[in-house]
Amino acid sequence: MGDVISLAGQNLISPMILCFALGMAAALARSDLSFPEAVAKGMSLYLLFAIGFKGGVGVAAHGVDTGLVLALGAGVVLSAGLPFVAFGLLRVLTRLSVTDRAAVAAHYGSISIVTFVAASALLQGQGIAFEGYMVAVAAAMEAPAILAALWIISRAGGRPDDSPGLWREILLNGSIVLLVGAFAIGWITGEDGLADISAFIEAPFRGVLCLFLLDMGLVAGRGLRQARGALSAGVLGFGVVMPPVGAAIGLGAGLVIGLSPGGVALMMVLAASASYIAVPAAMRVALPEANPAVSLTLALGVTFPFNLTLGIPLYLAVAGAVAG
Amino acid sequence: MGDVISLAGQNLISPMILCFALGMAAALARSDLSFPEAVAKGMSLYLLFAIGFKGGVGVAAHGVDTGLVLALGAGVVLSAGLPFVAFGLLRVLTRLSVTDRAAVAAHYGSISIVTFVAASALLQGQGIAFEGYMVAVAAAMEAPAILAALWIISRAGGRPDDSPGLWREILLNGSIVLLVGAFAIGWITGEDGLADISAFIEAPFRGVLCLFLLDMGLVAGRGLRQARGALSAGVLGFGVVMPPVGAAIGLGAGLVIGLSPGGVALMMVLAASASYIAVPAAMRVALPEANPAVSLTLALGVTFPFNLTLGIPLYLAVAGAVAG
Amino acid sequence: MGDVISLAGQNLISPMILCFALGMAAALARSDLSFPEAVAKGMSLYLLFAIGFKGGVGVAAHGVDTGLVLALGAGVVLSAGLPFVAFGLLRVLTRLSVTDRAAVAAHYGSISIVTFVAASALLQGQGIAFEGYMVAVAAAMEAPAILAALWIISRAGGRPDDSPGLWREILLNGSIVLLVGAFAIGWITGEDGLADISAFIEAPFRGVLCLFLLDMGLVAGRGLRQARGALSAGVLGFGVVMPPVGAAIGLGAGLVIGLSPGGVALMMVLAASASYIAVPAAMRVALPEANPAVSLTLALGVTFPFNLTLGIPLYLAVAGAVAG
Amino acid sequence: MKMHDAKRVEILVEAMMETRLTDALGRAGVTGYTVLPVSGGSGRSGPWSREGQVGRAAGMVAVVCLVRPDRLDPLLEAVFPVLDRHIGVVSVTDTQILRAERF
Amino acid sequence: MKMHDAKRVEILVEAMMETRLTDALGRAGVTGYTVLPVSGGSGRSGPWSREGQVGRAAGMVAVVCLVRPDRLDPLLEAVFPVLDRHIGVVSVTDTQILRAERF
Amino acid sequence: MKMHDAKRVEILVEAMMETRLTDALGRAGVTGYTVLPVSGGSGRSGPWSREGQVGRAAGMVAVVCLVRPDRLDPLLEAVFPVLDRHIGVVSVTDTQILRAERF
Ligand SMILES: Nc1ncnc2c1ncn2[C@@H]1O[C@H](COP(=O)(O)O)[C@@H](O)[C@H]1O
Ligand SMILES: Nc1ncnc2c1ncn2[C@@H]1O[C@H](COP(=O)(O)O)[C@@H](O)[C@H]1O
Ligand SMILES: Nc1ncnc2c1ncn2[C@@H]1O[C@H](COP(=O)(O)O)[C@@H](O)[C@H]1O
Ligand code: NA
Ligand code: NA
Ligand code: NA
Repeated sequence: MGDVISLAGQNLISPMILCFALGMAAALARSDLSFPEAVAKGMSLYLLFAIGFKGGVGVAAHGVDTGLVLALGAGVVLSAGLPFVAFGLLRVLTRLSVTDRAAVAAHYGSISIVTFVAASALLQGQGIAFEGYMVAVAAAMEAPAILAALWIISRAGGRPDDSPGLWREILLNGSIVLLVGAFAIGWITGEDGLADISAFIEAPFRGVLCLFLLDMGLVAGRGLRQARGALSAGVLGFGVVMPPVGAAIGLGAGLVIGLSPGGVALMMVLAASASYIAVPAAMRVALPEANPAVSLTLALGVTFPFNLTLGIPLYLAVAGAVAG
Repeated sequence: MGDVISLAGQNLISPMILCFALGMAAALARSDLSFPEAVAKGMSLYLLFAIGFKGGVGVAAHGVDTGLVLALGAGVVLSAGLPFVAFGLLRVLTRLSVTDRAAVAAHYGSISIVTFVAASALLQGQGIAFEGYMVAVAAAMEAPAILAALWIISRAGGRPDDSPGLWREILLNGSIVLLVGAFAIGWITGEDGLADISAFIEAPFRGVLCLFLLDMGLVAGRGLRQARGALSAGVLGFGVVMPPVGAAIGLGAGLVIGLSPGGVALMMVLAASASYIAVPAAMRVALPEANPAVSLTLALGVTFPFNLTLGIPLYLAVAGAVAG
Repeated sequence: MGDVISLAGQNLISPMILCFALGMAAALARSDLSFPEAVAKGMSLYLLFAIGFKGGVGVAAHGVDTGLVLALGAGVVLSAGLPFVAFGLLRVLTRLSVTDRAAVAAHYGSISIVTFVAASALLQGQGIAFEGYMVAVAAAMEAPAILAALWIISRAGGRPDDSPGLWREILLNGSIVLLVGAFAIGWITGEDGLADISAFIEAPFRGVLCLFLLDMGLVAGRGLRQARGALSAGVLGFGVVMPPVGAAIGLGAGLVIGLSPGGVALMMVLAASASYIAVPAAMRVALPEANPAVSLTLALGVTFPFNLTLGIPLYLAVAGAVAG
Repeated sequence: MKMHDAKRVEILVEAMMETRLTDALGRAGVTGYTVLPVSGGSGRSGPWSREGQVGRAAGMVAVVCLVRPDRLDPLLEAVFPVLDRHIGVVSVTDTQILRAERF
Repeated sequence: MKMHDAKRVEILVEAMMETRLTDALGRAGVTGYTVLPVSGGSGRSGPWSREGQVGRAAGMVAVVCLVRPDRLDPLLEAVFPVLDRHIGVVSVTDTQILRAERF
Repeated sequence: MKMHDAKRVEILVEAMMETRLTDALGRAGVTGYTVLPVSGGSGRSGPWSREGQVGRAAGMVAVVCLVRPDRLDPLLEAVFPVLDRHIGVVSVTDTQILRAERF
């Protein structure tokens, strides 16, 4: 227990977390500090490319076994199943409409790649190994949650727009393509490829992550400021209750398929995190009546900071204790 | 004396200065070379973050003493006092209106963070130590000059717009918040934090600074080209006379509070430099009748290049001789 | 022969080529993966600055001899002569109008700096030396081809817009000014200058190049998708026939002036490559009736990938065999 | 100079719907349009800004079409189903154009 | 398709005044507006461009409001004091909108 | 509020021609104009987008000029030769402006 607290404490005063806090504080104080959209996108492309590539190199180094297939399968099942858990929990905790509940559920079944990146940076900082293919699991978990939410809403009499164009958009959305593509390139080129470009994708990685988290803090803080009122206590409560629930389910899945302690921790992180890029965009097309302010503010303004500060160290400690 | 000249000579053929010169030459020759606004802002965010962070780490390493408080106080006094000197000098040298004189005076009381960055890069290149908290002094010197200028203009019968909103804007403007925030993060996380991200904020720093100076050369050159005519000989003269005057006053302040030779040099640089980001924006709001072409072209097109090429080596040499 | 194939094979599975392929595949599959314009421009400014600077440092290190002057002269002659070859070849292979043929010919007389950068990265990876001034030759080869094409079109009764403004624009276009300026700065500051900023312009270089090629793949793929139909089989054929023809002529030029094997290879690459930045812009002004989709898609969608994958290893092998 | 009557249709639509909108325009035979970026705004669902954003969920674009008056109705009929359930504002202004042969 | 009369108000204003302007719009009950970026221009104070700029002093934005005709006067009255001493150009154009229930 | 008749001239022109166009405007005595970025579009020569582009060959800008009605003809006459052989669309809309003394 003392370990959890000290790990959480250390985590809280890392440059990454402090950068996020700085951004959030600046936005709440209405500072005009901001990153241009193009710079934010550029950093995000860099992070996706680097994390995908390094994941692929990891697979090239340690070979691929049935673990990869099992983990992908577990990820898909989690992503498709968690929305039902979230949808139920939302009914208990909030008065949101069915449409809004389905939209929020899709966000929580899916994953936040930056939470994943922050967690793997923490693991690396502590010298804890994990399976390189977990980044592919992350990619596989983006879409099934959307399918699940659309199924939920259809059954409830809703009328989602699920034209074929939507599916191409979801499966070929930029972040999935870049993540999976970089993973494949890392896998193909292996250690040689990494040696070629490691001064670009490894050395500055944590620094770029800090600046990106600063930007995310700014956007999250601005969202919270503008959405005050739209979020009831029940909705806010869901934002901190759902992550540990998801993590517990992710823990089970990780143990069942026999991941390493680091891998189990990352599976917990994926299950606990909520999408704030791919799913919001898909929901605007498929469920335009859902209020984007609710799900986006919840995912980015409540769950993301919760995971970043308390969640990740907690999941790490639990994974270490249970799977270690 | 020979030393000053050789130092200035070395400085003049450094990549930094040559990049600025390239940008200025390209703009004057009407080349279409240009940096996208987002890239320029991205580089500026990077530089502010890096310089603030490293300053904070410096304070964490060497501890904090009364020196910090004294230096902050000296900075505030300089920033509030220099506008009066500038205002007087402008009356002697130019025929500018009272409003324009007050606006220019605000720019010269405040500071240019890139001049500060260039000077500290030069100090580091020469192995001269300086107080890490000088970056906090730079931040503290941004705003008082604006207050002084508004006081001047009010007393002269002017009608500045000094609504409370303005003050929040000035004190929480993006560059101050980022600089001070990064400083605080560097201070809190110390050497460990620096080790975490030094490959991002230290290794590429000078290279990014070169490209940023290239961009500044482009903007300064374009400003000079477009403002030809708006600047009389007297105004141009002020642009090169005021920096050494400010530096001399900064020298006195630095000696009185007992800074190291490197710290004295930086105090001189701060006093000698003129704001071209925060103050111009504040003046558009508070003194809309002031002609922005005059003060901005003067600060960026005359004083900035003067300090970059001749001023900084001169201040360094003087500080070394007097405080060394 | 086996060597050529193994070199080409190695090249094909390098991160650089795979990134380009990823971009092209994503665009053809209509993924929404994209780089903001500002990020693409930022990467291009970085690459031009770095390659120019390193070229200048190379000249500073090895001194300058008549070789530089000869190579510049050869470059100018090639750039002015190749459009005639291309124009003739287009008459045989395609049914394009005279205007379109002249426009395409201008692209192929001029050069693609990214092809040059990719080739020099490959040379460096193999430890093959080359003359630093080749980057100046690249710059010198941008403009003469435009002059040649305008001469062709005038003789054919066309009416190009060759106002003096056009010439300033062509000679002072941003990429030439940056390349030549950075080359000059590298030359002036030499190894000391490089040491100052090598962590910025050398270490991350290949990684940035990978991301830039990914973006180029996206743009090239989108162009191919949108221009299907505009390109006949003959036009496509020209896109893969002209590069080896140009390379053969470049080989002759390189041998005559006595370049090193690495220098000969780069001269071949320059002759084989086609401009997709400077010349398209100049053609819009000077020959507005030419269809930009034809020449741009050909240069970026056909010739660029051909050179990147097969051309460069081939030219390298030939240069090694003949000049080695 | 000879001018011709035309309509300037300005469609403010959420960014995610841009491709669907331009596809619908294409199907309605409107091949001429220009897309302008939008940096922020405010509506019944509150204010928003693109600053620092990575995702495309919050954000709009402005699509401007100049059309001959007789082409207006097919255009609006094509556009309407796309916007129906989505955020979007359509305005139509009388204008005059040079070089009408292009439209 | 059923269209409704409206006014398209286009306010070109220096970037530093954007928040003050939109706050004033909000106080006047105008919650619908869209902000477009501006990359350069020229006026009595000479030409300017955003290229390579870091500071916000030189630069403008375009704020477009579609309003019902009867809301025009309160809007202009709210906007005027903000622009009074500042760089800004206001134009009002007759237009027609779809879905007027939104305005 | 007192409004004055004016013309809103919107010129969509390929980016390479921007300087030539604004120079021509200047020579015709039109010193007030504002340039808006354009992110994509479509015309007879097919669709295009600025995304990921480095070169300036594919791309347009929108130049907006507000002028007094009597200044319209000289403006159009100055603009026409620049656009003649180039991609460009010009529309002129009746509008009303505040603070006409500025124009
Ligand atoms: N009256 C209006 N004038 C201009 N833009 C508007 C107007 N109403 C809405 N918008 C734009 O449409 C977006 C969504 O509007 P709404 O659906 O009302 O939240 C806003 O954020 C604005 O960008
Ligand atoms: N007549 C006009 N038409 C369009 N934009 C204008 C006009 N006059 C001024 N502007 C814009 O307002 C800015 C400031 O104008 P000024 O205050 O006249 O220098 C200019 O740089 C333009 O961006
Ligand atoms: N009717 C139109 N309405 C708006 N923009 C247009 C129109 N026609 C052409 N454009 C713009 O002008 C560009 C070139 O048109 P074009 O010369 O027809 O290929 C297009 O890509 C659009 O950006
Ligand atoms: Na999840
Ligand atoms: Na100062
Ligand atoms: Na060539």
